[in-house]
Amino acid sequence: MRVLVQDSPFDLAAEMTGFGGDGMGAIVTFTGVVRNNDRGDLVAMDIEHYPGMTQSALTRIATEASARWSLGDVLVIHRHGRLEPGEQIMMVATASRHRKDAFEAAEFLMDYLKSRAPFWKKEITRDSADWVAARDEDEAALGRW
Amino acid sequence: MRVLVQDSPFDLAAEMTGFGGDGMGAIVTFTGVVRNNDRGDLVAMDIEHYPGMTQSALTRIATEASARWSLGDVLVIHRHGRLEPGEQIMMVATASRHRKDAFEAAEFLMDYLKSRAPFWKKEITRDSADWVAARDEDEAALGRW
Amino acid sequence: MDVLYFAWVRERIGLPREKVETDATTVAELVAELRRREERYEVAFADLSALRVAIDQELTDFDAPISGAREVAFFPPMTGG
Amino acid sequence: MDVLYFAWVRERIGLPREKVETDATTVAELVAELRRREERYEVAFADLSALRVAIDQELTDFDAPISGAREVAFFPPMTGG
Repeated sequence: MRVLVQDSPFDLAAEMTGFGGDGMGAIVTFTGVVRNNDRGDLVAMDIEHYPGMTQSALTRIATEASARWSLGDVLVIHRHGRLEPGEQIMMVATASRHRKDAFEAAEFLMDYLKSRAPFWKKEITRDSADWVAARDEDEAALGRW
Repeated sequence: MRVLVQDSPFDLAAEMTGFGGDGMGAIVTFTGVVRNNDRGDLVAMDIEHYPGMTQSALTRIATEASARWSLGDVLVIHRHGRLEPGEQIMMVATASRHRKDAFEAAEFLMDYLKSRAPFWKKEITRDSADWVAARDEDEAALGRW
Repeated sequence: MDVLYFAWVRERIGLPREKVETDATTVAELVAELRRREERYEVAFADLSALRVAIDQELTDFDAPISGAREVAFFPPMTGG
Repeated sequence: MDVLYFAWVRERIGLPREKVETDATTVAELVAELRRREERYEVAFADLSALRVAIDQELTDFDAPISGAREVAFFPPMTGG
Protein backbone atom coordinates (compact mmCIF):
# COMPACT_ATOMS: atom_id res chain seq x y z
CA MET A 1 0.00 0.00 0.00
CA ARG A 2 1.25 3.47 -0.87
CA VAL A 3 -0.32 6.77 0.18
CA LEU A 4 1.20 9.99 -1.11
CA VAL A 5 0.20 13.56 -0.31
CA GLN A 6 2.14 16.04 -2.39
CA ASP A 7 2.01 19.37 -4.21
CA SER A 8 4.04 18.11 -7.17
CA PRO A 9 2.52 16.37 -10.20
CA PHE A 10 2.45 12.58 -10.41
CA ASP A 11 3.05 10.29 -13.36
CA LEU A 12 0.35 7.66 -13.84
CA ALA A 13 2.66 5.55 -15.98
CA ALA A 14 5.52 5.56 -13.49
CA GLU A 15 3.17 4.77 -10.64
CA MET A 16 1.66 1.85 -12.53
CA THR A 17 5.01 0.24 -13.40
CA GLY A 18 5.18 -2.93 -11.34
CA PHE A 19 1.89 -2.12 -9.60
CA GLY A 20 -0.17 -5.12 -8.59
CA GLY A 21 2.45 -7.80 -8.62
CA ASP A 22 2.16 -11.51 -9.15
CA GLY A 23 -1.21 -13.12 -9.49
CA MET A 24 -3.25 -9.94 -9.84
CA GLY A 25 -5.37 -10.13 -12.97
CA ALA A 26 -7.28 -6.87 -12.63
CA ILE A 27 -6.02 -3.33 -12.18
CA VAL A 28 -8.36 -0.35 -11.90
CA THR A 29 -7.25 3.27 -11.81
CA PHE A 30 -9.20 6.43 -11.23
CA THR A 31 -7.63 9.79 -12.07
CA GLY A 32 -9.23 13.07 -11.07
CA VAL A 33 -8.51 16.04 -13.33
CA VAL A 34 -9.23 19.74 -12.72
CA ARG A 35 -12.04 20.50 -15.11
CA ASN A 36 -13.17 23.92 -16.12
CA ASN A 37 -16.39 25.26 -14.68
CA ASP A 38 -19.57 25.68 -16.72
CA ARG A 39 -18.70 29.31 -17.54
CA GLY A 40 -15.25 28.27 -18.75
CA ASP A 41 -13.48 30.94 -16.71
CA LEU A 42 -11.67 28.82 -14.16
CA VAL A 43 -8.13 30.07 -13.58
CA ALA A 44 -7.10 27.52 -10.98
CA MET A 45 -8.30 25.25 -8.21
CA ASP A 46 -6.63 25.93 -4.89
CA ILE A 47 -6.55 22.84 -2.71
CA GLU A 48 -6.07 23.30 1.01
CA HIS A 49 -5.47 20.36 3.31
CA TYR A 50 -4.84 19.54 6.97
CA PRO A 51 -1.23 18.41 6.87
CA GLY A 52 -1.16 16.52 10.16
CA MET A 53 -4.31 14.60 9.39
CA THR A 54 -4.24 14.02 5.62
CA GLN A 55 -1.78 11.15 5.45
CA SER A 56 -3.38 9.27 8.32
CA ALA A 57 -6.91 9.79 6.99
CA LEU A 58 -5.93 8.49 3.53
CA THR A 59 -4.05 5.57 5.06
CA ARG A 60 -7.08 4.67 7.13
CA ILE A 61 -9.32 4.70 4.04
CA ALA A 62 -6.85 2.56 2.08
CA THR A 63 -6.51 0.13 4.99
CA GLU A 64 -10.28 -0.18 5.22
CA ALA A 65 -10.45 -0.97 1.49
CA SER A 66 -7.76 -3.65 1.89
CA ALA A 67 -9.74 -5.21 4.74
CA ARG A 68 -12.99 -5.30 2.81
CA TRP A 69 -11.74 -6.55 -0.54
CA SER A 70 -9.10 -9.00 -1.59
CA LEU A 71 -6.47 -6.61 -2.95
CA GLY A 72 -2.91 -7.27 -4.03
CA ASP A 73 -2.05 -3.58 -3.99
CA VAL A 74 -3.53 -0.15 -3.29
CA LEU A 75 -2.22 3.27 -4.26
CA VAL A 76 -3.61 6.68 -3.30
CA ILE A 77 -2.08 9.97 -4.43
CA HIS A 78 -3.65 13.34 -3.63
CA ARG A 79 -2.16 16.71 -4.50
CA HIS A 80 -2.67 20.04 -2.78
CA GLY A 81 -1.86 23.62 -3.74
CA ARG A 82 -2.72 25.51 -6.88
CA LEU A 83 -3.77 23.37 -9.86
CA GLU A 84 -4.78 24.62 -13.28
CA PRO A 85 -7.50 23.20 -15.54
CA GLY A 86 -6.32 19.94 -17.09
CA GLU A 87 -3.93 19.13 -14.24
CA GLN A 88 -4.29 15.85 -12.40
CA ILE A 89 -5.53 16.29 -8.81
CA MET A 90 -5.43 12.76 -7.51
CA MET A 91 -5.48 9.10 -8.39
CA VAL A 92 -6.27 5.79 -6.83
CA ALA A 93 -5.29 2.35 -8.12
CA THR A 94 -6.33 -1.10 -6.99
CA ALA A 95 -5.10 -4.54 -8.00
CA SER A 96 -6.99 -7.73 -7.39
CA ARG A 97 -7.39 -11.23 -8.81
CA HIS A 98 -10.84 -10.36 -10.11
CA ARG A 99 -12.31 -7.26 -11.65
CA LYS A 100 -15.25 -6.96 -9.27
CA ASP A 101 -13.01 -6.47 -6.23
CA ALA A 102 -10.74 -4.02 -8.06
CA PHE A 103 -13.68 -1.90 -9.27
CA GLU A 104 -15.55 -1.90 -5.97
CA ALA A 105 -12.48 -1.05 -3.93
CA ALA A 106 -11.60 1.85 -6.26
CA GLU A 107 -15.13 3.25 -6.01
CA PHE A 108 -15.07 2.87 -2.24
CA LEU A 109 -11.75 4.74 -2.07
CA MET A 110 -13.13 7.54 -4.22
CA ASP A 111 -16.35 7.87 -2.23
CA TYR A 112 -14.43 8.11 1.04
CA LEU A 113 -11.77 10.43 -0.37
CA LYS A 114 -14.48 12.84 -1.49
CA SER A 115 -16.08 13.24 1.92
CA ARG A 116 -13.69 11.96 4.59
CA ALA A 117 -10.22 13.14 3.61
CA PRO A 118 -9.36 16.66 4.84
CA PHE A 119 -9.12 18.55 1.55
CA TRP A 120 -11.00 21.68 0.57
CA LYS A 121 -11.19 23.08 -2.95
CA LYS A 122 -11.39 26.76 -3.80
CA GLU A 123 -12.37 27.75 -7.30
CA ILE A 124 -10.37 30.73 -8.53
CA THR A 125 -11.75 32.66 -11.51
CA ARG A 126 -10.66 36.02 -12.85
CA ASP A 127 -13.32 37.75 -10.74
CA SER A 128 -13.91 35.48 -7.80
CA ALA A 129 -12.61 32.89 -5.38
CA ASP A 130 -15.22 30.56 -3.93
CA TRP A 131 -15.01 27.47 -1.79
CA VAL A 132 -16.52 24.49 -3.54
CA ALA A 133 -19.57 23.28 -1.61
CA ALA A 134 -19.79 19.64 -0.61
CA ARG A 135 -22.43 17.83 -2.62
CA ASP A 136 -25.22 15.95 -0.87
CA GLU A 137 -24.82 13.12 -3.36
CA ASP A 138 -21.19 12.65 -2.34
CA GLU A 139 -22.21 12.25 1.29
CA ALA A 140 -25.06 9.96 0.23
CA ALA A 141 -22.64 7.80 -1.78
CA LEU A 142 -21.08 6.59 1.48
CA GLY A 143 -24.35 4.91 2.36
CA ARG A 144 -23.79 2.08 -0.07
CA TRP A 145 -20.69 0.71 1.68
CA MET B 1 -13.61 6.59 -29.40
CA ARG B 2 -10.76 4.20 -30.19
CA VAL B 3 -10.99 0.42 -30.50
CA LEU B 4 -7.81 -1.55 -31.10
CA VAL B 5 -7.41 -5.27 -31.66
CA GLN B 6 -3.76 -6.27 -31.84
CA ASP B 7 -1.24 -8.96 -30.98
CA SER B 8 1.42 -6.46 -29.90
CA PRO B 9 1.71 -5.05 -26.37
CA PHE B 10 0.18 -1.69 -25.51
CA ASP B 11 1.48 1.10 -23.33
CA LEU B 12 -1.04 2.33 -20.77
CA ALA B 13 0.88 5.57 -20.32
CA ALA B 14 1.05 6.38 -24.02
CA GLU B 15 -2.63 5.57 -24.46
CA MET B 16 -3.58 7.83 -21.57
CA THR B 17 -1.63 10.85 -22.83
CA GLY B 18 -4.23 13.35 -23.90
CA PHE B 19 -7.05 10.92 -23.19
CA GLY B 20 -10.29 12.52 -22.07
CA GLY B 21 -9.78 16.02 -23.25
CA ASP B 22 -11.24 19.26 -22.05
CA GLY B 23 -13.82 19.29 -19.33
CA MET B 24 -13.49 15.67 -18.30
CA GLY B 25 -12.84 15.47 -14.55
CA ALA B 26 -12.83 11.70 -14.14
CA ILE B 27 -10.82 9.03 -15.93
CA VAL B 28 -11.17 5.33 -15.12
CA THR B 29 -8.98 2.61 -16.55
CA PHE B 30 -9.20 -1.15 -16.24
CA THR B 31 -6.23 -3.29 -17.23
CA GLY B 32 -6.45 -7.05 -17.48
CA VAL B 33 -3.24 -8.97 -16.82
CA VAL B 34 -2.50 -12.66 -17.44
CA ARG B 35 -2.32 -14.14 -13.98
CA ASN B 36 -0.90 -17.49 -13.10
CA ASN B 37 -3.28 -20.32 -12.29
CA ASP B 38 -3.72 -21.72 -8.78
CA ARG B 39 -1.11 -24.39 -9.36
CA GLY B 40 1.40 -21.80 -10.53
CA ASP B 41 2.32 -23.73 -13.67
CA LEU B 42 0.86 -21.51 -16.39
CA VAL B 43 3.22 -21.19 -19.34
CA ALA B 44 1.05 -18.94 -21.48
CA MET B 45 -2.46 -17.92 -22.33
CA ASP B 46 -3.31 -18.38 -25.99
CA ILE B 47 -6.01 -15.99 -27.11
CA GLU B 48 -7.95 -16.84 -30.25
CA HIS B 49 -10.36 -14.37 -31.80
CA TYR B 50 -12.71 -14.00 -34.76
CA PRO B 51 -10.89 -11.42 -36.89
CA GLY B 52 -13.84 -10.31 -39.00
CA MET B 53 -16.10 -9.81 -36.02
CA THR B 54 -13.85 -8.65 -33.21
CA GLN B 55 -13.43 -5.00 -34.18
CA SER B 56 -17.13 -4.52 -34.91
CA ALA B 57 -18.23 -6.28 -31.72
CA LEU B 58 -15.92 -4.12 -29.59
CA THR B 59 -17.00 -0.98 -31.43
CA ARG B 60 -20.64 -1.85 -30.82
CA ILE B 61 -20.00 -2.31 -27.09
CA ALA B 62 -18.10 1.00 -26.89
CA THR B 63 -20.84 2.79 -28.84
CA GLU B 64 -23.46 1.40 -26.49
CA ALA B 65 -21.48 2.66 -23.49
CA SER B 66 -21.23 6.12 -25.08
CA ALA B 67 -24.99 6.14 -25.62
CA ARG B 68 -25.79 5.15 -22.05
CA TRP B 69 -23.37 7.39 -20.17
CA SER B 70 -22.09 10.89 -20.70
CA LEU B 71 -18.56 10.14 -21.83
CA GLY B 72 -15.91 12.44 -23.26
CA ASP B 73 -13.82 9.54 -24.50
CA VAL B 74 -13.70 5.75 -24.64
CA LEU B 75 -10.79 3.45 -25.38
CA VAL B 76 -10.80 -0.32 -25.78
CA ILE B 77 -7.69 -2.38 -26.53
CA HIS B 78 -7.73 -6.17 -26.67
CA ARG B 79 -4.78 -8.36 -27.58
CA HIS B 80 -4.77 -11.83 -29.09
CA GLY B 81 -2.11 -14.49 -29.56
CA ARG B 82 0.23 -15.98 -27.01
CA LEU B 83 0.61 -14.03 -23.77
CA GLU B 84 2.74 -14.98 -20.80
CA PRO B 85 1.90 -14.49 -17.11
CA GLY B 86 2.26 -10.84 -16.16
CA GLU B 87 1.53 -9.58 -19.67
CA GLN B 88 -1.31 -7.15 -20.24
CA ILE B 89 -4.24 -8.70 -22.12
CA MET B 90 -6.54 -5.75 -22.55
CA MET B 91 -7.59 -2.39 -21.24
CA VAL B 92 -10.53 -0.06 -21.28
CA ALA B 93 -10.56 3.62 -20.37
CA THR B 94 -13.45 6.02 -19.92
CA ALA B 95 -13.49 9.77 -19.39
CA SER B 96 -16.45 11.68 -18.04
CA ARG B 97 -17.27 14.83 -16.13
CA HIS B 98 -18.19 12.82 -13.06
CA ARG B 99 -16.76 9.70 -11.49
CA LYS B 100 -20.02 7.76 -11.38
CA ASP B 101 -20.39 7.75 -15.17
CA ALA B 102 -16.74 6.89 -15.74
CA PHE B 103 -16.86 3.95 -13.30
CA GLU B 104 -20.18 2.57 -14.51
CA ALA B 105 -19.23 2.78 -18.17
CA ALA B 106 -15.91 1.01 -17.52
CA GLU B 107 -17.66 -1.80 -15.65
CA PHE B 108 -20.25 -2.09 -18.40
CA LEU B 109 -17.49 -2.34 -21.03
CA MET B 110 -15.74 -5.05 -19.03
CA ASP B 111 -18.89 -7.07 -18.45
CA TYR B 112 -19.73 -7.03 -22.15
CA LEU B 113 -16.16 -7.68 -23.26
CA LYS B 114 -16.08 -10.79 -21.08
CA SER B 115 -19.13 -12.43 -22.61
CA ARG B 116 -19.93 -10.71 -25.91
CA ALA B 117 -16.62 -10.10 -27.66
CA PRO B 118 -15.36 -13.04 -29.74
CA PHE B 119 -12.24 -14.04 -27.82
CA TRP B 120 -11.42 -17.47 -26.41
CA LYS B 121 -8.64 -18.15 -23.94
CA LYS B 122 -6.65 -21.36 -23.82
CA GLU B 123 -4.51 -22.06 -20.78
CA ILE B 124 -1.18 -23.63 -21.69
CA THR B 125 0.74 -25.39 -18.94
CA ARG B 126 3.74 -27.69 -19.25
CA ASP B 127 1.45 -30.72 -19.37
CA SER B 128 -1.83 -29.49 -20.75
CA ALA B 129 -3.71 -27.06 -22.95
CA ASP B 130 -7.29 -26.37 -21.88
CA TRP B 131 -9.88 -23.92 -23.06
CA VAL B 132 -10.96 -21.61 -20.27
CA ALA B 133 -14.63 -22.20 -19.50
CA ALA B 134 -17.00 -19.25 -19.46
CA ARG B 135 -18.12 -18.45 -15.93
CA ASP B 136 -21.81 -18.29 -15.06
CA GLU B 137 -21.14 -15.19 -12.98
CA ASP B 138 -19.75 -13.37 -16.02
CA GLU B 139 -22.94 -14.09 -17.96
CA ALA B 140 -25.01 -13.13 -14.92
CA ALA B 141 -23.11 -9.81 -14.65
CA LEU B 142 -24.81 -8.64 -17.86
CA GLY B 143 -28.14 -8.72 -16.06
CA ARG B 144 -27.43 -5.55 -14.15
CA TRP B 145 -27.24 -3.30 -17.22
CA MET C 1 -21.81 -20.10 -47.58
CA ASP C 2 -18.72 -20.00 -45.36
CA VAL C 3 -18.98 -21.88 -42.08
CA LEU C 4 -16.38 -20.94 -39.45
CA TYR C 5 -15.37 -22.71 -36.26
CA PHE C 6 -13.47 -21.32 -33.31
CA ALA C 7 -11.77 -22.61 -30.15
CA TRP C 8 -12.69 -26.22 -29.23
CA VAL C 9 -15.34 -26.37 -31.96
CA ARG C 10 -12.55 -25.77 -34.48
CA GLU C 11 -10.38 -28.38 -32.79
CA ARG C 12 -13.11 -31.04 -32.70
CA ILE C 13 -14.11 -30.51 -36.29
CA GLY C 14 -10.50 -30.23 -37.32
CA LEU C 15 -10.65 -27.15 -39.52
CA PRO C 16 -11.20 -23.42 -39.09
CA ARG C 17 -13.58 -22.86 -41.99
CA GLU C 18 -15.20 -24.56 -44.94
CA LYS C 19 -17.63 -23.89 -47.78
CA VAL C 20 -21.01 -25.53 -47.23
CA GLU C 21 -23.78 -25.93 -49.77
CA THR C 22 -27.05 -26.33 -47.96
CA ASP C 23 -30.82 -26.05 -48.26
CA ALA C 24 -31.16 -25.46 -44.53
CA THR C 25 -33.29 -22.41 -43.73
CA THR C 26 -32.26 -21.93 -40.09
CA VAL C 27 -29.09 -22.34 -38.07
CA ALA C 28 -30.66 -25.33 -36.30
CA GLU C 29 -31.30 -27.05 -39.62
CA LEU C 30 -27.74 -26.38 -40.72
CA VAL C 31 -26.47 -27.90 -37.48
CA ALA C 32 -28.67 -31.00 -37.97
CA GLU C 33 -27.29 -31.38 -41.47
CA LEU C 34 -23.68 -31.06 -40.29
CA ARG C 35 -24.25 -33.55 -37.46
CA ARG C 36 -25.35 -36.17 -39.98
CA ARG C 37 -22.10 -35.81 -41.94
CA GLU C 38 -19.46 -37.34 -39.72
CA GLU C 39 -18.85 -38.21 -36.10
CA ARG C 40 -16.56 -35.22 -35.49
CA TYR C 41 -19.47 -32.90 -36.31
CA GLU C 42 -21.78 -35.00 -34.16
CA VAL C 43 -19.32 -34.59 -31.27
CA ALA C 44 -18.77 -30.89 -31.82
CA PHE C 45 -22.49 -30.10 -31.96
CA ALA C 46 -23.66 -32.60 -29.32
CA ASP C 47 -24.64 -29.93 -26.80
CA LEU C 48 -26.05 -26.77 -28.39
CA SER C 49 -26.36 -25.09 -25.00
CA ALA C 50 -22.53 -25.02 -24.94
CA LEU C 51 -22.39 -23.28 -28.31
CA ARG C 52 -22.93 -19.81 -29.66
CA VAL C 53 -23.57 -18.79 -33.26
CA ALA C 54 -22.98 -15.66 -35.32
CA ILE C 55 -24.44 -14.92 -38.74
CA ASP C 56 -22.42 -12.48 -40.81
CA GLN C 57 -20.41 -11.61 -37.71
CA GLU C 58 -23.36 -10.82 -35.46
CA LEU C 59 -24.40 -12.98 -32.53
CA THR C 60 -27.76 -14.63 -33.04
CA ASP C 61 -29.86 -17.66 -32.02
CA PHE C 62 -30.07 -21.18 -33.36
CA ASP C 63 -33.55 -20.55 -34.73
CA ALA C 64 -32.37 -17.59 -36.81
CA PRO C 65 -32.92 -17.84 -40.59
CA ILE C 66 -29.77 -18.26 -42.68
CA SER C 67 -31.10 -17.42 -46.11
CA GLY C 68 -28.77 -14.89 -47.69
CA ALA C 69 -26.08 -15.40 -45.05
CA ARG C 70 -22.51 -15.22 -46.32
CA GLU C 71 -20.87 -16.48 -43.14
CA VAL C 72 -22.07 -18.60 -40.21
CA ALA C 73 -19.70 -19.10 -37.26
CA PHE C 74 -19.91 -21.57 -34.39
CA PHE C 75 -17.95 -21.24 -31.16
CA PRO C 76 -18.14 -21.78 -27.40
CA PRO C 77 -19.22 -19.01 -25.00
CA MET C 78 -16.72 -16.20 -25.25
CA THR C 79 -14.03 -15.67 -22.62
CA GLY C 80 -12.52 -12.30 -23.43
CA GLY C 81 -11.45 -9.56 -21.08
CA MET D 1 -4.74 23.28 23.40
CA ASP D 2 -4.24 24.13 19.72
CA VAL D 3 -7.35 25.10 17.81
CA LEU D 4 -7.06 24.93 14.01
CA TYR D 5 -9.27 26.38 11.31
CA PHE D 6 -9.43 25.44 7.64
CA ALA D 7 -11.01 26.75 4.42
CA TRP D 8 -13.72 29.37 4.98
CA VAL D 9 -13.65 28.84 8.75
CA ARG D 10 -10.02 29.95 8.65
CA GLU D 11 -10.89 32.90 6.46
CA ARG D 12 -13.79 34.08 8.64
CA ILE D 13 -11.84 33.81 11.86
CA GLY D 14 -8.79 35.29 10.20
CA LEU D 15 -6.13 32.90 11.38
CA PRO D 16 -5.16 29.27 10.76
CA ARG D 17 -4.47 28.27 14.39
CA GLU D 18 -4.29 29.59 17.91
CA LYS D 19 -3.64 28.44 21.47
CA VAL D 20 -6.82 28.36 23.56
CA GLU D 21 -7.02 27.99 27.34
CA THR D 22 -10.43 26.61 28.20
CA ASP D 23 -12.44 24.80 30.86
CA ALA D 24 -14.82 23.45 28.20
CA THR D 25 -15.38 19.70 28.50
CA THR D 26 -16.90 19.08 25.07
CA VAL D 27 -16.44 20.45 21.55
CA ALA D 28 -19.87 22.10 21.80
CA GLU D 29 -18.83 23.94 24.98
CA LEU D 30 -15.62 25.06 23.32
CA VAL D 31 -17.60 26.39 20.37
CA ALA D 32 -19.98 28.24 22.69
CA GLU D 33 -17.00 29.81 24.44
CA LEU D 34 -15.39 30.87 21.15
CA ARG D 35 -18.66 32.36 19.91
CA ARG D 36 -18.83 34.63 22.94
CA ARG D 37 -15.39 36.06 22.17
CA GLU D 38 -15.86 38.17 19.05
CA GLU D 39 -18.20 38.55 16.15
CA ARG D 40 -15.90 36.79 13.67
CA TYR D 41 -16.16 33.62 15.78
CA GLU D 42 -19.91 34.12 16.10
CA VAL D 43 -20.10 34.31 12.28
CA ALA D 44 -17.82 31.34 11.67
CA PHE D 45 -19.68 29.07 14.08
CA ALA D 46 -23.20 30.32 13.33
CA ASP D 47 -24.31 27.09 11.67
CA LEU D 48 -22.80 23.98 13.21
CA SER D 49 -24.48 21.75 10.61
CA ALA D 50 -22.14 23.34 8.05
CA LEU D 51 -19.07 22.45 10.12
CA ARG D 52 -17.02 19.37 10.90
CA VAL D 53 -14.65 18.83 13.78
CA ALA D 54 -11.58 16.68 14.37
CA ILE D 55 -9.91 16.02 17.73
CA ASP D 56 -6.26 15.06 17.51
CA GLN D 57 -6.67 14.61 13.75
CA GLU D 58 -9.63 12.25 13.90
CA LEU D 59 -13.12 13.20 12.79
CA THR D 60 -15.60 13.31 15.64
CA ASP D 61 -18.86 14.90 16.80
CA PHE D 62 -19.64 18.16 18.54
CA ASP D 63 -20.63 16.37 21.73
CA ALA D 64 -17.24 14.62 21.95
CA PRO D 65 -15.20 15.26 25.15
CA ILE D 66 -12.07 17.37 24.70
CA SER D 67 -10.28 16.65 27.96
CA GLY D 68 -6.70 15.70 27.14
CA ALA D 69 -7.01 16.82 23.52
CA ARG D 70 -3.89 18.42 22.08
CA GLU D 71 -5.51 19.70 18.89
CA VAL D 72 -9.07 20.54 17.88
CA ALA D 73 -9.75 21.47 14.25
CA PHE D 74 -12.82 23.06 12.69
CA PHE D 75 -13.59 23.04 8.98
CA PRO D 76 -16.39 22.79 6.43
CA PRO D 77 -17.43 19.44 4.90
CA MET D 78 -14.50 18.08 2.96
CA THR D 79 -14.30 18.31 -0.83
CA GLY D 80 -11.39 16.10 -1.80
CA GLY D 81 -11.11 13.75 -4.72
